[in-house]
Amino acid sequence: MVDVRDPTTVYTADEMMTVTAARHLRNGQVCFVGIGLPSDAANLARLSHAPKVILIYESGTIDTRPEILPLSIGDGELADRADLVVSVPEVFAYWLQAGRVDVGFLTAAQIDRFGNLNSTVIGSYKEPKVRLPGAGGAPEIAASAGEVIVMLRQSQRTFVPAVDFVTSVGFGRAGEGRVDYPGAGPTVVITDLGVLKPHADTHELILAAIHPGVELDKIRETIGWDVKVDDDLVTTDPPTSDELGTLRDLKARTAQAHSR
Amino acid sequence: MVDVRDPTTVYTADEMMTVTAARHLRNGQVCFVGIGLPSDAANLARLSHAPKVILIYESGTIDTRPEILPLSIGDGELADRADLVVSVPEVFAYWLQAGRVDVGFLTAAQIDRFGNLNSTVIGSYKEPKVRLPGAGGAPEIAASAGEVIVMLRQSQRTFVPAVDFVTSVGFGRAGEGRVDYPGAGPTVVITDLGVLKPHADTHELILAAIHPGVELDKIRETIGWDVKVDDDLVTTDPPTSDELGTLRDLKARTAQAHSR
Amino acid sequence: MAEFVSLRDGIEQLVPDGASVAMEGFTHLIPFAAGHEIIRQEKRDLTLVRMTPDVIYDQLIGTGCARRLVFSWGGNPGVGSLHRFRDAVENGFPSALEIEEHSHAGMAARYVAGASGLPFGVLRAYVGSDLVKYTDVASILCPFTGEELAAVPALNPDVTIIHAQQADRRGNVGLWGITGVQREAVLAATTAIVTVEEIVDELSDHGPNHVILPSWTVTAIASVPRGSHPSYSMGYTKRDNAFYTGWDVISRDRDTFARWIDAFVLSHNGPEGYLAALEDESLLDVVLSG
Amino acid sequence: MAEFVSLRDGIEQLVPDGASVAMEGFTHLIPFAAGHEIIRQEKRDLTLVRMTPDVIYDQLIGTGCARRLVFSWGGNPGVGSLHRFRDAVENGFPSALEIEEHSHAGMAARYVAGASGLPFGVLRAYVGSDLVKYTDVASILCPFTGEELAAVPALNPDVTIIHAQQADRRGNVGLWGITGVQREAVLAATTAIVTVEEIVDELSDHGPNHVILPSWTVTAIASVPRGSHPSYSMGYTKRDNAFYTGWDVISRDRDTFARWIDAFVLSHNGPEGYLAALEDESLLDVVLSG
Repeated sequence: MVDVRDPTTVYTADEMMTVTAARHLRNGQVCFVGIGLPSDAANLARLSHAPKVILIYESGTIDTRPEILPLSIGDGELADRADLVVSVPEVFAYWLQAGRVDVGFLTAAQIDRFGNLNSTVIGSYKEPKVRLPGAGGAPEIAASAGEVIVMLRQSQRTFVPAVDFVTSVGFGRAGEGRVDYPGAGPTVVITDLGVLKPHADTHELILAAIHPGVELDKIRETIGWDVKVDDDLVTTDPPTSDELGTLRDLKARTAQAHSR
Repeated sequence: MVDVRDPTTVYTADEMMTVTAARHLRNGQVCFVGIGLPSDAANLARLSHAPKVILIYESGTIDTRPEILPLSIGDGELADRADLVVSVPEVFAYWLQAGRVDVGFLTAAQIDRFGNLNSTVIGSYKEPKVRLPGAGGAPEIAASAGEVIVMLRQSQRTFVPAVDFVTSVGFGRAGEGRVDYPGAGPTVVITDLGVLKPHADTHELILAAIHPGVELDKIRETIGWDVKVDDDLVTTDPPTSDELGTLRDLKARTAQAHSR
Repeated sequence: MAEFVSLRDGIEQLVPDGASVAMEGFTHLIPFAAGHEIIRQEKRDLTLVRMTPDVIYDQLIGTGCARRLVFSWGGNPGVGSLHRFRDAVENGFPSALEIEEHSHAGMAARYVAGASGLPFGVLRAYVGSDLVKYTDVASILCPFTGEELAAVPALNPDVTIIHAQQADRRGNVGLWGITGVQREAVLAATTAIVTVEEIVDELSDHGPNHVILPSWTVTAIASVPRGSHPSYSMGYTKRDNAFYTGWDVISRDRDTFARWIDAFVLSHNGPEGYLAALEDESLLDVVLSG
Repeated sequence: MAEFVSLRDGIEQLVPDGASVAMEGFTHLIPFAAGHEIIRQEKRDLTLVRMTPDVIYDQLIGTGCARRLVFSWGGNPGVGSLHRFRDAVENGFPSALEIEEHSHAGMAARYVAGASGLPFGVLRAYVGSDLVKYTDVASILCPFTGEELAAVPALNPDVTIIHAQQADRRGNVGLWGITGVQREAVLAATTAIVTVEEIVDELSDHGPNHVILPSWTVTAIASVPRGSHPSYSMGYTKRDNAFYTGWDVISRDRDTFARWIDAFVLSHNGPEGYLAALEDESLLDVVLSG
């Protein structure tokens, strides 16, 4: 982390992660958003460089422009500020499955070297050590969105050699690739420490970018396999003061609205 | 036809037919209605003995209570006076196919002795003598409505030994019955001259009632097969003055509204 | 995002000869003006798709725009036959017309499959009907119960054209009243053209059955007031029942029909001319007297 | 036609032990008061069905009402785990809980099939997911293209319970805002119970996404103002976010949970008592301090 006294250049790892994810969205793209970091990133993009990004939440709110961040996937704010609200069956059939979504954001409890995601269970399915919430909309986002952006903080618990359960497919357990899936799968994995991208041939996640001030050792310590590093490894541009200001304003508005 | 000078007991064959059909609807039944005689009969029932009959038109208008008769299946009147309006895919999937319709009204160009209906073509399909409008909603009404009421004026052209094309199934070409169809099929055929009902075992349409003043010879002349007569043949009760008054008021209101 | 275009440019640029074109509207909101523009531009070899080909397709068929018709009920609602449709099917005039015929439920399921990105739809339909012998329907077994059901192929028109009450300035489209299968027809198509009664600052809020199509699901929007005549646009125009009744006489005779098309459609540059011609009471007499 | 009943009578007469019960509402309009009444009446062996079992099902599972859970995402939205759900799945406390698990798209397709009177639904889903090994999904081939798709069995609950904003005096139900899968869940069920914020002379007209369920599709209606707390009823109440956050602490410990259920649900005859208890600020402190 950059440690400079100017407050607009002091930022948290989550802010770096959110800003990096936001930068991956382009104006006019249709984006299927989940709650939490993905929603923060998508709205930051909308409020900064991509005002015409189209956000869809699985509650059926289409092209919604919330003024504050939603706490749940079905906040009234999302419905009030949407161009239209459709039923849940329709959002999955007519909008996601039909291929109208360019980018899906996913997170998970575990990711493996081939971008497969687990949000179902730690341990065995029948005798779980930790029972997680489950699939939700993720398997179909993973399959049908044009591409998938994964956001996940790095740790030995989250970046594992093999996930305990494939909830949402990346490139398959053996990295066999995307056979018969409409979408391209995870094109980028954005973490609190850097950015990984799948290798074009092997589909293995390779470190493509490292956030400013992060040591390579830290990356290796928090990934459960021997991660390869791209020859052209770059350092992520730190958040601009505009990006940070917009994100912090949004968070402050949100906190204020929810404290009422 | 009864020829009495009191205008409320002088009526047309169509009026007798409409009144008879209306009497077959019971309060609270859900009825899928087509334009023309079925719509006249269903609305007469609603305005007389069955005020809580629930009328659905295939344009998606559900529980509609038109003040005047619609000229098309999608008149604004039907939408304005409906409890709800749904899309066309929904009216067929969630309402008709799901078994929510008690009674379907059908008419056709031809009917055979086993209640099969043709509204597709006279002559061969590939080289038609007369190309008719086609199926519309009829095949699924015939299959899925709890029962079907057929309304059709009798003639050698309409009551034929075998229909040129089975658009909507009754009891099958050979009278084999209702295998695998959710609904009971045509339970009654109401004509300008009488009422036919399928025999419980043979499924052949049998004359069950004759309208007042109609000769049996006239029935036989206008049916293209050797029609059997029920041992308990009854004579239809003539329209009451209430029934006639309500029907004529409805028709007059309709004519006036459409002349504007 | 939808582009705002003139009706002429929209049809010229987005409806190529040979395309499959669905023009939907269930009695209500039928895109007649767009149909007339297709006739004016003499489009050819179209596959016309529509649940209820009524007078609009009678006109397109009678002027030779269609090679093929995909439909489920082809009549003049409340009046009787479509004579130009019949003449094409029965006599091959003005040219042979291939037909592919379904039931309403089958067509609706086909559009739903198309809008959902599925290759087929499933329904309980066509049982015992001779239609199965002549149309594209397959049987499919439920993998759980073994029940046999009908499968129909998805319908994904090259172009869907609808008429709606409103578009806002961002290109979002709003329609209400009887909404038929229009949402599905637009979402199933590669290209969608919408003619509207009015372009407004904000779409009206017209209750439960109000369909909204976001701008990014629509290709082009043209402002065409009264563009659904003789059908209607709830809240804007009434159905012209007399026109539908009168069409029976106009369309019954090939020459009368040709004179009508000439006088009401071909003689004008666009919808304004058609609407003006309707006001000229002597014009129809001239057409009818030959 | 729907009958107007008290919440107590509705649950007593229409929700038998052993029934499959779907309580739907996607974040919005969750029928909490009806869930509490099921807890009070100590219903047992229920198959609970719900796309997003959140705090309401945590409460039903924690009090031993459920034998089985059919679901697609079981978490405390925006907060984390459902601890009673986890305790049942991980430790069989208070009793073993069978689970049948789908994706959201799969559950939605199952409800749609159920509402449509079809035995199964088709979707492009579950590809590459381990879920297929543990749940009721089959593969099906498109008879036209040969493409392989997923088939899921129809979902037809014995009883569906929803909360809506309004019913009119004829028993028609109106809800708006985020409407989730409620229309399908009601139409798929044998019996439908609706709790409403308000009984009105005429349903409000709340725009495009307003769902209307006609009286004859509903079995019983009970007036239960604020019956969705801590979820919300758009136009009537706000979501109680603090409650959801606080639930994490309450539900984490078996005894604390039991004290909360006792103090907030079992000690009261109905929803009025629950709402009054929420106003008593000392009560939660007593529950938490044990």
